[in-house]
Amino acid sequence: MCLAVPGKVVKRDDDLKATVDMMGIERPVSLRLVPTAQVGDYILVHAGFGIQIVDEQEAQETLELVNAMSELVEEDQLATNPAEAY
Amino acid sequence: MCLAVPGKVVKRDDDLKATVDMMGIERPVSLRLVPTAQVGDYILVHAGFGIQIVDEQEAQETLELVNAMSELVEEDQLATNPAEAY
Amino acid sequence: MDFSAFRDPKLARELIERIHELVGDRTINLMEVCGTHTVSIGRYGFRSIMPAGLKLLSGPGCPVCVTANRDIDHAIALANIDGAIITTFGDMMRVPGSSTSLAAQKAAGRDIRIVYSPLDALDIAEQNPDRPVIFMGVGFETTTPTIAAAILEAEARGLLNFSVYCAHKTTPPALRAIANDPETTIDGFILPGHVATITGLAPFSFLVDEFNTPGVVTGFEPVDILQGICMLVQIVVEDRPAIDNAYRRGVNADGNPVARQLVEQVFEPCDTTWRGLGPIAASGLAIRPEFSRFDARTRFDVPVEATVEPRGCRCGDVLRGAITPSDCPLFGRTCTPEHPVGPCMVSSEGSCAAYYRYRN
Amino acid sequence: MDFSAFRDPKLARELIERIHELVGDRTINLMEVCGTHTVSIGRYGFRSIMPAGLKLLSGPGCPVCVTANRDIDHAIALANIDGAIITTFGDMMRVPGSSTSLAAQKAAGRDIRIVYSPLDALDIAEQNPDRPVIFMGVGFETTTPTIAAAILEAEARGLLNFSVYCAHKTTPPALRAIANDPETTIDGFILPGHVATITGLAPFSFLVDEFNTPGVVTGFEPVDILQGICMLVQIVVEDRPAIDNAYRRGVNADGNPVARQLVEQVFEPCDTTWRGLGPIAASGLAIRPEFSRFDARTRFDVPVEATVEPRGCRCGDVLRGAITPSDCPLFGRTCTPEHPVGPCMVSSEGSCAAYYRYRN
Amino acid sequence: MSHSVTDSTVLLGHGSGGQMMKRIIDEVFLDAFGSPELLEGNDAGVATLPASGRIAMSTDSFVVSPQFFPGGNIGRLAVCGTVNDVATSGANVRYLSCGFILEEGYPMDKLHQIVQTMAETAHEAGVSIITGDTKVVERGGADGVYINTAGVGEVPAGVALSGANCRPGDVILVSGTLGDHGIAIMSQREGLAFSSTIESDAAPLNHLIADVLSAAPDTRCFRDPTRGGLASTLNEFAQASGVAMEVDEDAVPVRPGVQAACEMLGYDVLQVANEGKMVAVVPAEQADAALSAMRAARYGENAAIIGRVLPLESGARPAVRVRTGWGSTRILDMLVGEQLPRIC
Amino acid sequence: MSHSVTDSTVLLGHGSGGQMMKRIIDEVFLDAFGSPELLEGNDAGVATLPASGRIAMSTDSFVVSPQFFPGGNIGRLAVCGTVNDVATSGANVRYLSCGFILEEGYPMDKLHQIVQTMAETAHEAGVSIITGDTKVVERGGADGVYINTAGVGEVPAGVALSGANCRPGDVILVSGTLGDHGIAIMSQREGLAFSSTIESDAAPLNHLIADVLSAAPDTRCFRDPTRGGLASTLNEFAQASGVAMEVDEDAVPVRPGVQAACEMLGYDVLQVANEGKMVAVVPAEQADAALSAMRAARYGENAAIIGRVLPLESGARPAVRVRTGWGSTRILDMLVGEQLPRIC
Ligand code: SF4
Ligand code: SF4
Ligand SMILES: [Mg+2]
Ligand SMILES: [Mg+2]
Ligand SMILES: [Mg+2]
Ligand SMILES: [Mg+2]
Ligand SMILES: [Mg+2]
Ligand SMILES: [Mg+2]
Ligand SMILES: [Mg+2]
Ligand SMILES: [Mg+2]
Ligand SMILES: [Mg+2]
Ligand SMILES: [Mg+2]
Repeated sequence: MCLAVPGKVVKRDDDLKATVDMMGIERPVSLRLVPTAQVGDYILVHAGFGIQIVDEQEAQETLELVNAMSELVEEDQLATNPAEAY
Repeated sequence: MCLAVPGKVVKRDDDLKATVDMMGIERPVSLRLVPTAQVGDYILVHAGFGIQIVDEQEAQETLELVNAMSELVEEDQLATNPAEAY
Repeated sequence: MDFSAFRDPKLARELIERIHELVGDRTINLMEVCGTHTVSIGRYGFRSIMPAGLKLLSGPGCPVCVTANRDIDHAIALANIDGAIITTFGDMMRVPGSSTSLAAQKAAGRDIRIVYSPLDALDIAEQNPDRPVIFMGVGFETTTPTIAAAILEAEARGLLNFSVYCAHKTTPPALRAIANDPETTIDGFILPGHVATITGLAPFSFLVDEFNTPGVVTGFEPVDILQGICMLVQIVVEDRPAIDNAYRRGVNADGNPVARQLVEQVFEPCDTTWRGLGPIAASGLAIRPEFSRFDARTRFDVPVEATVEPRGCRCGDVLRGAITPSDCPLFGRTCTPEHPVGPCMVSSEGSCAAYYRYRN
Repeated sequence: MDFSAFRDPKLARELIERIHELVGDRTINLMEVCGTHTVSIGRYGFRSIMPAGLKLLSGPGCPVCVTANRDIDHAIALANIDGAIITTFGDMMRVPGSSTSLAAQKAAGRDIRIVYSPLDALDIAEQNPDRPVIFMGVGFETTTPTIAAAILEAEARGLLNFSVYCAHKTTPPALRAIANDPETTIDGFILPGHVATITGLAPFSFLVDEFNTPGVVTGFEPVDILQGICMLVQIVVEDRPAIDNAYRRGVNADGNPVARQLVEQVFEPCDTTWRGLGPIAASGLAIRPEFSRFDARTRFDVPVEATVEPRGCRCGDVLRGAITPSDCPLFGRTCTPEHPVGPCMVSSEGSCAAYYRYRN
Repeated sequence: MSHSVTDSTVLLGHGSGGQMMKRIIDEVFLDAFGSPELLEGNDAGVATLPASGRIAMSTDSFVVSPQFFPGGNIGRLAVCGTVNDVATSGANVRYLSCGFILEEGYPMDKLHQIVQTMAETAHEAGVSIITGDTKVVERGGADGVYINTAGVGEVPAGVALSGANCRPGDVILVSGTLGDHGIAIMSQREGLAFSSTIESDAAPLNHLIADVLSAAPDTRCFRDPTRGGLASTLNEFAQASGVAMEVDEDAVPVRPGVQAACEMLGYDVLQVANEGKMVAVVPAEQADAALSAMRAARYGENAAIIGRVLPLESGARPAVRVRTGWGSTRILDMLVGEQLPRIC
Repeated sequence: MSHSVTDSTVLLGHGSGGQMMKRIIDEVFLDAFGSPELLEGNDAGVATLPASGRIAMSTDSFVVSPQFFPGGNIGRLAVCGTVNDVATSGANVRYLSCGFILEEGYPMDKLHQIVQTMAETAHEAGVSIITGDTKVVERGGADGVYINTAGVGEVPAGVALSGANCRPGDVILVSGTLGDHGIAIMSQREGLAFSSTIESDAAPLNHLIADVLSAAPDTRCFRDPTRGGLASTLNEFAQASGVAMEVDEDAVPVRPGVQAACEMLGYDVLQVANEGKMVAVVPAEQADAALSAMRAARYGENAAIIGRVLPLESGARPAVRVRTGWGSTRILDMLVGEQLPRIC
């Protein structure tokens, strides 16, 4: 219900107004809901507002987890009956 | 400075509103300035108002006068030196 | 009734011949006061066919031509009121003020609408109750009764968003100024038929009484105009100054008293400035204080730009009959209907425009 | 940082394989609560590639779909206020009310403008100080903080011509209604990532506590969604109900307290009616009386037409997960995106529209 | 419910390149125009053109307001206008393109009527509409419907008509009464409205032209006196050919109602627009043949010889003069600015 | 004084058929376009067309707002759009007509720029503008400038391209990245504005088409995926040919900024408009040749093979499917209604 896309804060002023770069497109975004966001941070942008600072650490860990899962798949593929792997 | 064209009153109501036919085109015209104009009368129309009832008798007489002038011309033409006719 | 006899080419030809006879080798200067006469004379090509000695000068009877630059600038300033609807006769649209025109303002987004009648402006006011609807009032005695009637009707209909910017003028004071002008010699005036329809003949008798100059009230069909010229030439030739009437079907001696009464009720005389003639006492009409709610001049306080007169334009001299348009050094060169320098070139009734359009 | 790994087809393929392994021959019903998940699942074609036993049901997370017909009619009535400018997200434009839509009203001459942000509506209000500018407020927890911030900014900027028609709703009460529904059996919820961005995880724990039903908060990239499904299936299969988070980079356990505080300041909970689910206590948000000057509901008294529900439309059943769109007898026959019968077919996030658009 | 919303008026979606656009094309345009080239559904219509090696092409956009007026609608104008322009070259007019710009909210039934009229008029003229385009603009971005048409025809070998061909001694003809279209439109204008029996003259004149050309094979040029009226057409001819022209005012056919409206509004009827009239310049010795052919053709019953081409006096600039019934002359210039009513 | 008024903006008089119109035509249009046909000043341009016996004709109206946007202006679109449409038939595009609808008050210098761009683009494409028309509408009757162009070309013997020609086994190509034009325009819209380096791709592709046709002579059809984007083009082809089509999503070239804007606004890039791209369907055995020709041509450097034509399963309706990188598929429909941003 709530389209939000990540973008990088490339400029901010004291007024909580920022410019955010979303993969090459720039738009003014309000930091009213993420007042601690700094230049260089990625934030989730929804309807012209940042709604959360993206946690890059967590992003990394998620990808590692997913990679682990896929390794699981590869291991499972060695098993003769994948449906019984669990 | 004041374009006005003759038209025939083809309809009028108590409100001094009339419909006037100007050689086949019809337009609403106010009779506020010519309150005695009746259906069948010709009036001079300027900027949506009748400004005078045309005197058909006078029109006739004017044309007769002009015709008289032209007859004068024709008579004059018989004269050898028109510039001296007066 | 059939008025087509007033266009009969045969009658016209005979009258032309008669005028030639009457004028002979004489030099006679006539002035047609009315702009509609100027246009008609051009359109009928009469100048190309008149005797060499008969000069038809154009007078001050184009209402937008004699409107002072300042008034035009004021009208344009009113057009800039936020939300206003300006209503105007077509004639006013392209007239340049000091730096712009109503047409250009319309192109720039102002709501400016051409109407055929001031009553159409009332209907617009009724349909747009939340917006000021301002009518640009220019014109002479023929038009002022219609404006007076519109103001009275606005009052009756409760259309308080309607108002009039009033730049109306009366004819006789201008004629007096011209008759007084040492630079112009007019042997007779072709008097404005539809002005006389309202005023009757009396207001013109001063021409004879004070200046010994005759005048003939004239209609607008070819035969009317030729007859008027013919009568006037005859008076001049016979040297028996009088005010005569060649337009009896549309003008009676007393004019239209009903119309004059309405004008009297709504307007009062005021001093006003004529382009070319300068300020003339009691030559304008102002809306009476009782009707000031319909007076756009007092109702809206708008900034009017500093007036800049068109450089080199001799409209003033043209309007006084001191020169003919083609005597103006700009005529047909830098000043054309497409690129008008003065209002006399832009108004369709302007002498310069009529001379240019129908040049023979 | 580069987020493209979340779209890596290889990772996606492996997760799909893993889901197949986990589901095996089981029958598992998951509901994606969020309309953006519905759209993404359709767009990524995931239904065409899931195990036969895994059913992905669409939930009540399309804001315009769950907006009661009466609210839409009210919004349209506001659009008819003379001089008003209606601002709205694109989603609302084509949604049919009882007899018309905002798009049709715009075509009929109303001033209705699409904005990307409520802040854009404030700018419009600033540029049009004499006209009421009304923002059509629909949406869930993700959107309400932006509306609250806009109202506070309107107050700070003195934009008193700005107001909001508020039809906002909160997610957990609807989930509770669905979990309570005897007609639907949901084994786990794919929880809305960007709602949780604001709310954190706590508001969803009742699902486990009261209904023993697990949920996984999920992001929106292909890998995110597949990972969420994978985690949820694993929980279901292992039968250890919990609320887990597959979208840790965008959702922390406590959500966004700054945003929640703004919502608290401007809005208060109210009872509201959901299409399909009926009235649910304390499931809506109303503008607090202190801010009533920004509340279009109280500020404008407009006549709202009698509500007519679309005949034969089973949106309500779709929104509860009782049927899938293709079970509706009108789906794809008389009801298509071009000729929508219900809002679920017209909103781009509507389940019926997403099913139709991406039908596999 | 939304059926009626979608179908009764034009919406932005009808121009968006998607399904709604496909539907309006199928149901409104293809249905009425239905040429095989159009039905192919490609981006360009491909059609045969007997190989003379020369084509004539013309275009006009039609923005008339109101779209429906006494004697026709914008659709009839849109076909006639371009057919007539192409035909003035002497070409055999064959194919039209047609581009619509629609304002959202425009009533679909009126669009249907307009399109139907176009189809009928094209049929009457014997031309095919082989390609088209539809755009929808936001409310306030157009005044209902604008239509552009472009037309193509093949020019027979040996035919080379041009406004530059007029020679002193040539005779000027007009195919009927002047000013009807302009006055019919004017009668509908807010603030100026009047009622009359004047109808627009919009008509396809390609057959009339063909008839004149075969009766008067040395015809110099044709032109339809549309915006700017006869005044613009003759001034263009005079300038292109470096000649003077003279029109006998009394010979110009004008309906009394048109004359009356022009007097009321202060217009010169010679500057008023026509949409179903043709001006032709022919050598004097073929003038009678041309006149007879015009009068015998549909839409030519009121044709008249109205003037002549004169040599340019040395040093003079090309000009058009009008000669009155009493022997005077005046210059007939092109309209300056827009045509404005003159009242005071 | 009134000089500047008259010359700096467009006024109603510029469209009235009189002297002001003559001036705008002479000074703005003839000056820039200056083809001999146009300079003749007749109502129709007469031009030669080597006698193949078949012509292709197409028209489009251009109503883009704003008129100036990153990468071009409405004038470039107006030439490219029609050149490309005519070229899709395989025709040698030769002549354009051009009709302007101007809103009074439009700045004259912007009009000059637009016209200049048209002249340059026509020159680049190797086509002549041989006839034109100018209308001026009242303020509020248009959004600045609308342009219609119609184009004509001769179709070489033996060439018969059509969207109905696609056969199972054929290969689908696109000449470059998708969505650039639509997103460049969108970036300028009130309420949605964003800044990016995305520029409109407007370009004349007639030479590219000629190159592909000579490298892959059995090409089935071309079409420029304008409004409605690739989705409309392929659905039109599938329906006309009675086939299914499949697109590999990962093979479709899309610029990152375009992708980002689509995500922000909730658009499907496959439904976004292009103005300088060409879709071609070619037999599999000529696909590599076609691709090489595209890539070697100007504006074709990012060309790619993006999918294939499939037989229609019995009972199924023509449809287009997109295959994702993980092997799933979805239906790609034509846009429904106008393209609206999706936010909540
Ligand atoms: S010709 Fe032009 S400049 Fe000269 S007086 Fe007339 S309006 Fe003024
Ligand atoms: S398919 Fe249409 S009618 Fe059926 S539930 Fe969905 S929106 Fe309602
Ligand atoms: Mg043309
Ligand atoms: Mg034409
Ligand atoms: Mg098109
Ligand atoms: Mg409009
Ligand atoms: Mg023409
Ligand atoms: Mg086209
Ligand atoms: Mg096209
Ligand atoms: Mg034209
Ligand atoms: Mg506009
Ligand atoms: Mg195309």
